[in-house]
Amino acid sequence: MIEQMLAFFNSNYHLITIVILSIFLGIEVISRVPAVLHTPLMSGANAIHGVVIIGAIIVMGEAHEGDILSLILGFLAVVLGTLNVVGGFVVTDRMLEMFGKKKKK
Amino acid sequence: MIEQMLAFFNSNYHLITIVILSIFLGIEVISRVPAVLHTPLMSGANAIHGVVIIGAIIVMGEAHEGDILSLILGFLAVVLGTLNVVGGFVVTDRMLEMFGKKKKK
Amino acid sequence: MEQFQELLSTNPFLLLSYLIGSITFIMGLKMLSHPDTARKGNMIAAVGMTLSIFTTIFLYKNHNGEGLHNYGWIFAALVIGTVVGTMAAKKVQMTAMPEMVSLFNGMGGACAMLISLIEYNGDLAPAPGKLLIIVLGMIIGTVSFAGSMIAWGKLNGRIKDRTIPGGQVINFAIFGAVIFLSAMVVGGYTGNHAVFYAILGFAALYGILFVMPIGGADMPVVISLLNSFTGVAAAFGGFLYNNPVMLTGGILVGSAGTILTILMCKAMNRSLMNVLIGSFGAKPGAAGPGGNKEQGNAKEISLNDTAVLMAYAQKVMIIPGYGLAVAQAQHTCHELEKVLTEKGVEVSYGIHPVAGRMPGHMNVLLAEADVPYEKLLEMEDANDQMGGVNVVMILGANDVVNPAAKDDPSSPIYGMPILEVEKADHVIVNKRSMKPGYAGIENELFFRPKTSMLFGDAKKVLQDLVSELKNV
Amino acid sequence: MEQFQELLSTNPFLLLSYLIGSITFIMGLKMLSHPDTARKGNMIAAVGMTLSIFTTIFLYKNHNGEGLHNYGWIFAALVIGTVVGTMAAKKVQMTAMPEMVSLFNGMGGACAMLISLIEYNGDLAPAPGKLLIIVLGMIIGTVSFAGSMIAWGKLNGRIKDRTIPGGQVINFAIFGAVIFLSAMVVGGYTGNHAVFYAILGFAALYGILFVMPIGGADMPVVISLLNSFTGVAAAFGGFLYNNPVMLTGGILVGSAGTILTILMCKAMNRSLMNVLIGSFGAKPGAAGPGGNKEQGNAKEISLNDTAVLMAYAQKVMIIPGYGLAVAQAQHTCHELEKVLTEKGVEVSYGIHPVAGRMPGHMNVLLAEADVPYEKLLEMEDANDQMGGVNVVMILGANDVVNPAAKDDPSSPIYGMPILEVEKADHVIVNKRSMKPGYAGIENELFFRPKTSMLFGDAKKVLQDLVSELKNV
Ligand SMILES: NC(=O)c1ccc[n+]([C@@H]2O[C@H](COP(=O)([O-])OP(=O)(O)OC[C@H]3O[C@@H](n4cnc5c(N)ncnc54)[C@H](OP(=O)(O)O)[C@@H]3O)[C@@H](O)[C@H]2O)c1
Ligand SMILES: NC(=O)c1ccc[n+]([C@@H]2O[C@H](COP(=O)([O-])OP(=O)(O)OC[C@H]3O[C@@H](n4cnc5c(N)ncnc54)[C@H](OP(=O)(O)O)[C@@H]3O)[C@@H](O)[C@H]2O)c1
Repeated sequence: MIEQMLAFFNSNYHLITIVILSIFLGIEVISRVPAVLHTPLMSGANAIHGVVIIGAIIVMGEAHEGDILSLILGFLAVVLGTLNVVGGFVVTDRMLEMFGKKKKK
Repeated sequence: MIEQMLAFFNSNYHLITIVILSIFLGIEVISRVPAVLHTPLMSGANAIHGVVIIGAIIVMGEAHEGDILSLILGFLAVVLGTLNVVGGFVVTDRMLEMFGKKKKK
Repeated sequence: MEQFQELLSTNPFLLLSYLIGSITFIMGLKMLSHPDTARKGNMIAAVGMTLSIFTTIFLYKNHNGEGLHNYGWIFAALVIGTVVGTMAAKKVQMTAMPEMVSLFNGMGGACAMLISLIEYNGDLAPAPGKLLIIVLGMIIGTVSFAGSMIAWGKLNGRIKDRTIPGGQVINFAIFGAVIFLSAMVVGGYTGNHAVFYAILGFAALYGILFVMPIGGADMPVVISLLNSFTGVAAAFGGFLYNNPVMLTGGILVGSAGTILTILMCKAMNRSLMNVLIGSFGAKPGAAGPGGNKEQGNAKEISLNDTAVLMAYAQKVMIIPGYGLAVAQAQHTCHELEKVLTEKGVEVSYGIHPVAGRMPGHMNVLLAEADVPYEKLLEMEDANDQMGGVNVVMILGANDVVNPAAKDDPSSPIYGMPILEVEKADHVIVNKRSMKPGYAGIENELFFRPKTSMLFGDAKKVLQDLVSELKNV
Repeated sequence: MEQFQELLSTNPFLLLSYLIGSITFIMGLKMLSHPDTARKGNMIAAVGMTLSIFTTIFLYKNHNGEGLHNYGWIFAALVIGTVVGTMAAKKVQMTAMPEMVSLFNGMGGACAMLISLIEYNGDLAPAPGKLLIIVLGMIIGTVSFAGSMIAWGKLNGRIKDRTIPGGQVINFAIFGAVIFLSAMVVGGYTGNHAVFYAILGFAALYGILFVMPIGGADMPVVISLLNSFTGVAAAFGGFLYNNPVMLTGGILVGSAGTILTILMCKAMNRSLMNVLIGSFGAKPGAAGPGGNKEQGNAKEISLNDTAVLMAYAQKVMIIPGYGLAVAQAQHTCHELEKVLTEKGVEVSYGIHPVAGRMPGHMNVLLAEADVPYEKLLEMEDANDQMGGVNVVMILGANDVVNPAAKDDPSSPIYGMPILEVEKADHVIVNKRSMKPGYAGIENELFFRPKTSMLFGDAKKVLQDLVSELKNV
């Protein structure tokens, strides 16, 4: 078990480094957000994790013609992922449009 | 030329990602430093780039017994790298000790 | 496990577009956290996302050098998602936006869940490392999906808050079951597919029971937390396909989302634990009785007197709160402001950052009624100007003007910054009863000498006030 | 180029220690930028570094599975470096610390340079990618080394500022030569080793000529810039050995150092370009004559009058500046403070963040003289308290009290925050002449009605003042 974990660690070392750097970066980058922007920031971040759609596209695009189950599930996954991405960005933009008016200071 | 560059990009892709994340992180992490800490921060950062000593150790440790030039240059490199690391951290600590007195607020 | 080591593709342009995608996500999040650049930040992230999606479709090749197929299905799905997503996002009312975010977040979670399902079906004997990632991605995606749906239902009122007796214990047991079954599957102790689907079922149940007891008013915090869950689920997808943009995007949202959740709690002076265990938000009923404990006599004021007082004031400040949103009285409030302005009264709004039930709620609410933004004062500015104000009109706000936050170290909201209305000459409070607000605690302000109460539903009272004022 | 793809080692513990090393560097830098955690941050980074070094020595294995040898040499070098480095760092005077930092930075640059040299010698036909990295690492390391040595020489006065006519053009030409020769070597157009060494020579020359014309007072900025160069050089080493801790450590310093350089320039209200081209710092001579242009009459005050004024004041604020450091009068200054305190005068120091020639210079200087830290006021606090001060005593400060920074938009220092001494009742300025300070510009303050000049070397004047005061 431990051996497997170490092997996993080794073979994914660079990815793990990327994960750790990204964690720090995620924290640093938003740590001074004012309270008014909490909702749009949440919404914008929500749209960004829609990047999971790329996985859905790959799954869908690699499914065999005959594999109806995969095709249907993959189709659903792409639709849902697109909803997340597109809806997320659009709704964030609308929020910020409203808030934006308040800005000028 | 361009082909070589693309190949290089491909084979070092994860490292390049790490570089880019580190660039952002370096910027974010220190961007609110107050002016009084400029000198110690510079000095601490100076100690950190002494990590180059690891390269020197590897070079030195892999040099062939007979390769006097490499041994001498490697030896010099390790000495200089150690100076950078040790001197850097110690001098930073001394600076901060002085400044530290000023802190309490 | 060797496939993890390989690069996901050898096409440098695809890799480059992923790198650009990651950079736009970082910049997008950074810009989203500054008021001046937020909108641009959102755009930039959207551009990076679009780029990553299209390069994936056209440039991705698997280990055998084959590109993607099923283009018809893919584009059909993209078009459907885009059309529905855009319409939903465009049509939604400002006040229903947190619901919408929750819904979209659930979609992302479901997408991650489906990917894991398909991968599990497609590869009947995956390496343990890959299986671990598939299982973890599915669990987190499912929890996020199920939880988001409950949060959505709560926010639009379809699902009521209910505390199940012993809920914590049940949740804990389910969580244990999920872990145990996953260890069995990943460790290779069972090859039975039913166990895998049992994990799915338990994870869904966990998501539901996790969100169920939390007070509806705490949903923004919960959504933010589930949002970071979905980020982590996306990152597992990144591991699965060795895909750097999924990885960085997912992790960035995972960590930024966690910090944001904590910041949100801080802004309302609560801890995350507090929110999750539901220590004060969850029991509006329990807090009710406190309202009957009289601490002196609250002074009432008549509509007529209020109208006179306001008409002859030089400066009036309106403090909107959750009650104004509940009463949907923002338009009537704007009306009042216009009538007063015509009479030569200088009117401004004092906006507390966590008034209402989502951050920025009041900004959004008043923007909807076309209140000019120069009139909205942020808390600090409002407090600075409070000294010169003759009449403060509090419309359905309670906690955000509670002096206990400043004076009473034993109060649960002690330390939260508030609007210091007592610096003004007169304070008029409109609410329907003496009941407490969100935090479920008494408000001394109502008994202070400067304060007069004007009971009634905010919309009704404002309408009457406006017609009164026209007669003054 | 294949060797780049491989992991540097298959020992997971070594990899883990590198990951921990990278994390300590990130945390270290973060903590170094907050006053309360700075010292701990430095420690943490040092611990991570130590860990990385020792795991490398014991766990590193090359592609053939061989560990390192030559342990005797390695440890001898480590011990020598540690002893010398510690001693130098412990013995150095506070005021000579920037010199020391420059020296250590140069050592790092030289180390990077040597690594490239050895790698070049060891591998006579490296792949172009590897060769590129070797050459780039060498160039940057060499520039950093040579530049740091010059900066060091300037700071300790061994090297005088001198502008070479047409220097910019020569520098540019050398830079071109470096690029051209590197392209030849890396592109494989020449296999002549002499060309490689020519690059080395030109890079050293470039480093020297780059720093030479920059004013000695600007050296902290230059050192910070060279510091970030060395970081980049270390990162090239990271590429060369596919070593993640060298990579992240180097790049973090490279980017943090660049931002720090810019922040430093901002703090003294200059642009980096401005410093590098030396637009005002470089010509103390040129600025001199400006001092003769009288704009009215500066009022002088006698030592005796100064003593009386101070002795009968309630509050005195001392504003130290570069001149106090030059005169090494910090101990006498502390003396003055003690005498005044004995007489019942309340004494404080107003510390401008960029007074002197390095950030925090005044803090360090006064700490050396054991001035109790409660008496040091940061600029904002000092300005807040200025209103109640009877006598402000300016000791060798000039630019940091120049009202042009606030009043005169055409002034080169316009916008820099200053100590607003004119809010006090009396201002006494001690300096040796009417000559301008670092920025080379007039100071209106000296001609203002509240101001009196007390000419003379700071140490001498303070000594006399102390004995005068003992007689009052
Ligand atoms: N903004 C956020 O992100 C967020 C998220 C979650 C929680 N919170 C919390 O929510 C609270 C917000 O403070 P707040 O002052 O805005 O609201 P509040 O403290 O919740 O008080 C709202 C008041 O409005 C009154 N009200 C309800 N319906 C009304 C109607 N139709 N007409 C007139 N009055 C009505 C209620 O009193 P009656 O019942 O007597 O009428 C209640 O006391 C804070 O404690 C904050 O921490 C904020
Ligand atoms: N702190 C940093 O990091 C840093 C780094 C680089 C540059 N700078 C710049 O340096 C300046 C610092 O301002 P500052 O007000 O401290 O210094 P300043 O503007 O350079 O003025 C120092 C004054 O001290 C006087 N002086 C010199 N030797 C003296 C002696 N022995 N006894 C008495 N007086 C003496 C000089 O006048 P006389 O010749 O007439 O005596 C001179 O006008 C700012 O412009 C800042 O931007 C700061």
